[in-house]
Amino acid sequence: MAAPMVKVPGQRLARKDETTKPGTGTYEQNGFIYSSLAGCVQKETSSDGSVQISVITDVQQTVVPSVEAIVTARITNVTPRFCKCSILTVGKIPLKEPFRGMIRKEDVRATEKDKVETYKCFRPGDIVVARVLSLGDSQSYLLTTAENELGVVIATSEAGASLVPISWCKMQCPRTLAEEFRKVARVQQEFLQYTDT
Amino acid sequence: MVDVNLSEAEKTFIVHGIQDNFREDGRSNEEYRQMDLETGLMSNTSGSARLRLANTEILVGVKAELEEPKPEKPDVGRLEFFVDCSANAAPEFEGRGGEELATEMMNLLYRAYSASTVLDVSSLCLQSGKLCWVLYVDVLLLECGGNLFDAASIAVKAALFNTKIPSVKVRQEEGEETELEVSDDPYDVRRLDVSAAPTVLTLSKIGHNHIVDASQKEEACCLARLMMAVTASGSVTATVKEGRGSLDPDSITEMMQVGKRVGKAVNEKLLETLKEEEQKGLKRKTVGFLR
Amino acid sequence: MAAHMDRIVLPGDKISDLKESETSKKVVLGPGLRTETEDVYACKPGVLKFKEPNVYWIDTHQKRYVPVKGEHVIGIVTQKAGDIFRVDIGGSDQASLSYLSFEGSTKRNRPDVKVGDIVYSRLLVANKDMEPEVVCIDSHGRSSGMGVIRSGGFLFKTSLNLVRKMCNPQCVLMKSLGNKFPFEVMVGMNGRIWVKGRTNKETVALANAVCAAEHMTNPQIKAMCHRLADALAGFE
Amino acid sequence: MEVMETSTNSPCLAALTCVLGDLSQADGSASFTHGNTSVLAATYGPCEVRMSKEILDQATVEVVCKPRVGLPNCADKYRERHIRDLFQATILVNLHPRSSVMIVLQERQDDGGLLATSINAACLALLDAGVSMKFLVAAVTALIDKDGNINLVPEEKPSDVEASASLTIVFNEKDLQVMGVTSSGKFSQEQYDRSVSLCRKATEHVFKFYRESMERKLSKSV
Amino acid sequence: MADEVRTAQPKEFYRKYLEQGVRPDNRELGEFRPTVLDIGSKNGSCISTAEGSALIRLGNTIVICGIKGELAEPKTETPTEGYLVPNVELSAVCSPQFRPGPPSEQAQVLSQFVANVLKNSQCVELEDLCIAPGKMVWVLYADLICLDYDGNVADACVLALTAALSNTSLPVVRVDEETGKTETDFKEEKKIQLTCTPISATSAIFEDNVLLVDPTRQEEELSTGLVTVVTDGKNICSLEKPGGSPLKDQQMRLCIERAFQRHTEACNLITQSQGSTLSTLTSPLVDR
Amino acid sequence: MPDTRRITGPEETQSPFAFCPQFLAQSAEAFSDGKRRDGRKAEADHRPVFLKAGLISQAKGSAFAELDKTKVVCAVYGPHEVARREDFSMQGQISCEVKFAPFSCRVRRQHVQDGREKDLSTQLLEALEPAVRLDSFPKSQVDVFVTVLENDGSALSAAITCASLALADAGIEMYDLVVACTARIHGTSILVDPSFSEENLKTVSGEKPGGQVTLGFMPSLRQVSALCYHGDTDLDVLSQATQRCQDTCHKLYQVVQDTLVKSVEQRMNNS
Repeated sequence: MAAPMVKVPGQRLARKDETTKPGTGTYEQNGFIYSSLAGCVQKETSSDGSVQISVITDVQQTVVPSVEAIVTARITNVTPRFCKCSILTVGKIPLKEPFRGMIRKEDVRATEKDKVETYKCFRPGDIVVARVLSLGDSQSYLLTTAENELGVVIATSEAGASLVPISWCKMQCPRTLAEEFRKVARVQQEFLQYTDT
Repeated sequence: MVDVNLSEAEKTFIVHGIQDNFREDGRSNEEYRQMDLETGLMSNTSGSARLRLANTEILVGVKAELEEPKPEKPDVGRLEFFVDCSANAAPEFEGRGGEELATEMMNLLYRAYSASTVLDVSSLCLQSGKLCWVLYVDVLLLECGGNLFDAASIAVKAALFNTKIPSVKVRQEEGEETELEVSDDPYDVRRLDVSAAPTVLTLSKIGHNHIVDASQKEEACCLARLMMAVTASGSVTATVKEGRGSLDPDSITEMMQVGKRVGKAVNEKLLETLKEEEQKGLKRKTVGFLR
Repeated sequence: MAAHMDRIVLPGDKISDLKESETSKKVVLGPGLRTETEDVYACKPGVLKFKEPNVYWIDTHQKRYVPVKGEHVIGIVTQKAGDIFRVDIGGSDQASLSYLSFEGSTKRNRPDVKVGDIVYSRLLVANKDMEPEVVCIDSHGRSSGMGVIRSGGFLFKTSLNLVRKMCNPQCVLMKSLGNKFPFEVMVGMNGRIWVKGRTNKETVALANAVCAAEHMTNPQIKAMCHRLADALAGFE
Repeated sequence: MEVMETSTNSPCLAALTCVLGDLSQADGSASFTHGNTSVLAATYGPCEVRMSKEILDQATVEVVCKPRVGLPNCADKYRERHIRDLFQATILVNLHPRSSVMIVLQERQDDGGLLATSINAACLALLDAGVSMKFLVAAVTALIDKDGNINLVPEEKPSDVEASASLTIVFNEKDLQVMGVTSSGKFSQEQYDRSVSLCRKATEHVFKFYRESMERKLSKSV
Repeated sequence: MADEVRTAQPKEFYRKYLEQGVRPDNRELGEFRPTVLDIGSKNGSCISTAEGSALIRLGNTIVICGIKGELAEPKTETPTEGYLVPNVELSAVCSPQFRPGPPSEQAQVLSQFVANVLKNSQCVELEDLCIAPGKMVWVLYADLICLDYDGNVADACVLALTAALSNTSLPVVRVDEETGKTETDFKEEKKIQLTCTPISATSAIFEDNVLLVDPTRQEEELSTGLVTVVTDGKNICSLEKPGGSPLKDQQMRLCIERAFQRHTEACNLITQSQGSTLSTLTSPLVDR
Repeated sequence: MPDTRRITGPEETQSPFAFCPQFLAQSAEAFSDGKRRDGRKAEADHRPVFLKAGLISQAKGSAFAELDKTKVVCAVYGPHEVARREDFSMQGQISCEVKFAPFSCRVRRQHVQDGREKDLSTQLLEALEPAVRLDSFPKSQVDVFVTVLENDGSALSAAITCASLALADAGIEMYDLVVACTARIHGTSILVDPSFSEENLKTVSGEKPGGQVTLGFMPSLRQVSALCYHGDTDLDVLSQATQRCQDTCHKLYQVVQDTLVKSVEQRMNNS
């Protein structure tokens, strides 16, 4: 395709009919599809032949934690009933200003929900991967780590070294060999090389 | 404005009513609600007025003070507006809640009275650069029943009409000491000529039509409003579009025509009632807040 | 070694020549001492104390309590939030006290605790990352003296050193006051002491005696108690 | 509540006096006088911290400087920042995360060297409160007059030669390195080096004074 | 992946770079960021409504300084001295950490720092600002507004202020004694003479031993201390090290040397852009 | 109450312009020998517009607008959390703040936000709100901060155009760009994009004092998002002026779009 055409908000892209549907970064008004972002136009032809037009911006993603999105967050404070955290990235996109999130005790793990000790799962300063459960209340988003792939990814031990996961619920400090309890995320293979720096 | 939460069904009911020019309280799109006005009911002000437009209640007091004019406009007096949304009008006005609405109202009043031909402020100046009259206009919002801007502007105009400024003679001795002599005779006063003063007319766009004097419910289902300050002679001294929605250009010109027409009518009716109330003189008893 | 002991140290002083115990070649460092690249520094001002075989610590004069696991403290209930009470124990955070951690309390029969009550309890969870948690039952579920203090008496705040001094077995304060007149006392490691004498006058006298004993040696304490007993008897 | 006097054996360092622990409500307090400059310092901590100022892995150090008369202005804010950054690096802040150590300094009289006196008063108050610190810090102010000779402020006999520059330098006790500097007026690099060495020697007296006051206070309660 | 590490563990990310003595934006430890200065076209300053103005872009940090002159009575105890009132405004435009409203603590500290530099360096003789002793003197309001906060705003402010003062010209004001009437004449303009040009150089201390000159915002956040040295070429006007990790004496000497080097660099920058005919304000604001 | 958070000078100071005779007597006529005071020929001539997007590294989106001597900088932050907000709403929020630099006008302005700046902030919010898709960032807020570096007339319209460019540069979803234009009605002539001296023309005695209208326009949707006017004129002159503003907005729209396209392309090939 020629150099991707750059569109700006308000520019008309195409006439809306059954074959062409508006994708992300566009909106539809009285019969026409208009661009709502400044970026390049992308046309994907989906299976049933209909073309989906969307405008993608290269770097300036406006992203807000949406339901079911995977987020990386840092645990800020731990109480017996919930842990407060600040969401640093949504999916792959780092946020310029963190959002406040909360993981309730019953959303920490899927098994034996009521016997969860939040101190044995998270410590302030841990970096966790979690999924957005709901938009929560006006104060914070509601997150959950009740899946094997979710939980603590990076944690620093008392001695200051970064902990190495040894089981789903324990991590070990390479320097003092002390073990600490954490709800560990089962990280897929390709990520492992980076976590054990 | 203080919006009352309406369900979608109520909103569509109101919109359809307006489409066939017959609103829920029986008025047509360009009709005002019952309004009663009273002036001169507060003794410690130079002029005052109370206006009740259906259940919107506004009290305006004007105090005339002798002060130094502003350095960049030395030979002109001036008007200072201040709007206060008291908490008994609506719970969210408590503390700083009402400040945003108050600043909006103040800005509109400053805009409306900014032109020099609206109110002859040069006559308010006694000694250029040294001494002039400053009229402090305080608007107090006592109850919100929708259409606050119109009610406020009408009450301000009535209060200015009712303002009595004691006449002051300035004697300039050889030494630069200026001698001020304020007459205490209650009848030796000067009145302001408010014939060219504007009143604000709010046109709320609901669906494809626009209505005048929207009640609180109608305001809740309107996305954009056009506020125009119109004088008795039909000239426009300020217009502001307010609200989250946008308007298309031709409907703006249409709304301006309607605004001018209705605005002139409101002004004439207001001047009539003010003059009529003036004739009654002291015999009329002031109803005040008893009703 | 003796010159080493009971010497006053300030933060930043290096503590050399530590005596390791013969058996385990390790030195136990108590509060106030810190290791940095394998030499030991003091980080609190106070008196360096040593206990056989290899325990060193610094006894600091401090008013502000830092929660330590297992210590008995006297707390004041400030708030009732859901199924936990907020208890002020004089530290930087308010401790949480679950309604289940009272003797004989179950989901249905909840303990009668109101805001403002004084609670004698033990610290279950206390470290710098976590919110402190206190309980009023010991490991067997019995209160063993802990719980809400209901019967009057007088609560006052002192420095942490005085409390440690009173709990020290060699201190004669408790014994000498004890054989003068009967009283009840509860000592919280967070610097709060609760005393109750037979009459209010005795309770006040007790409180003053405890506060005065802070900077006294044992003989002075005995003399003070005699004077106190005569003064009380004389007034009767 | 004893008063500590020290002899003025150092070349021209004015008399230092200090009363420890005379504020009953504060966790630690010190009313410190150096020559005619006197500051009352009180410390609270580690205590509750406001959500907005909370740091999740260390304690927040807050400093409030109250001038003798009038409202605190930019100069007081500037002093507050100097003292806060100094004690943020001195106090072992990661022992009490998510809490705050609060230092309040009330200026009682200023005859030159107010910042140095405030720092010394704050350090004494922290010692009185028993807050854990890496090392002690002491500050001295040096005055450089026109023809380049340097004397320490506040001197006992205030010389009438008008000073062209002044330097307040803070040293730590462990390795007597420069912890903080603030200056006013112009001076050359050579004058700076001389003032550093002079101040370094003077701070030894201040550290000795710290030791004496603490010994005085602790000796009673053994 | 680099982004994730940079946001999650910034310190380790930096330590890896500093081990090789280079910084993520590949500058050496002692190298300043590219600096662009606009003192405006020859006749007027870049802000025509101000008596003197300058805009500086230090890497990504942008500071604009405008100087406005007003008239007032002098203090009774110094009848022949005018006023020089600097103020730094860290507005909400420059960074998400500043909210609109009264100046933040950092803005007050910067304002006091700039005021100290002006007082210590005496670069403007307050006596030059006198119109009629005892009756009327000039008040020079120097307002510095930070438009982009990417670290080291102190150096940017001092350089912007010095550049703006170097091209400030005040109209001639005459007060005739008898009538006491004052009259300003805008055709004749009188430039202010600067006795010296104070220039500042700030270094950040990283992990107690590495000194990074002209730190960016992230380097400032990760640093454990800051040292700011202001010189006027010969002497040191101000030496500020507000707490933070201790500094060995020869490290301090290194900072002072760097300040003197920076002074010569900055002076030619000012003389170069003095006569520049950059018509619009755009170029420094624009070329990234 | 003395402002203790800033370095303060003497209490009351006068501007040197107060003592300069020729500035006090503002002239009345708009046209001198066929040209407008700053050399523009026709009434409908707009000053050369220079726009630049993405110049502030810290901001999510930013823009700089220069109308000959009027210079405006805008920064957009967010969408981020709303600090204290009780009501939970699926709609995002915008908050705007316009600030004049103290050195931006001939007479020095105060640091504290005065009535005029509050008025401009509300008008900027009115202009932007209809154009932004508020449902694309539920429960959060976008902040738009505008600083006027130099004010040589029609500061509000420069602020609105610059702010909408900054919002687009920030990647915030918008229905359309907002372009604004100001017109000064002086007697019978309508001066588009008036300069500072044209804004304060003295009224010719006897004539109507004219007025000033600012129009915020969304050209591709042909919708008016903001309209504010003050003065004293008849209705038909006012609607003529509004129409003149609308035509200028269409011309300006092209310039804004090209700037945005250029900045997106530049960012694409160097990232």
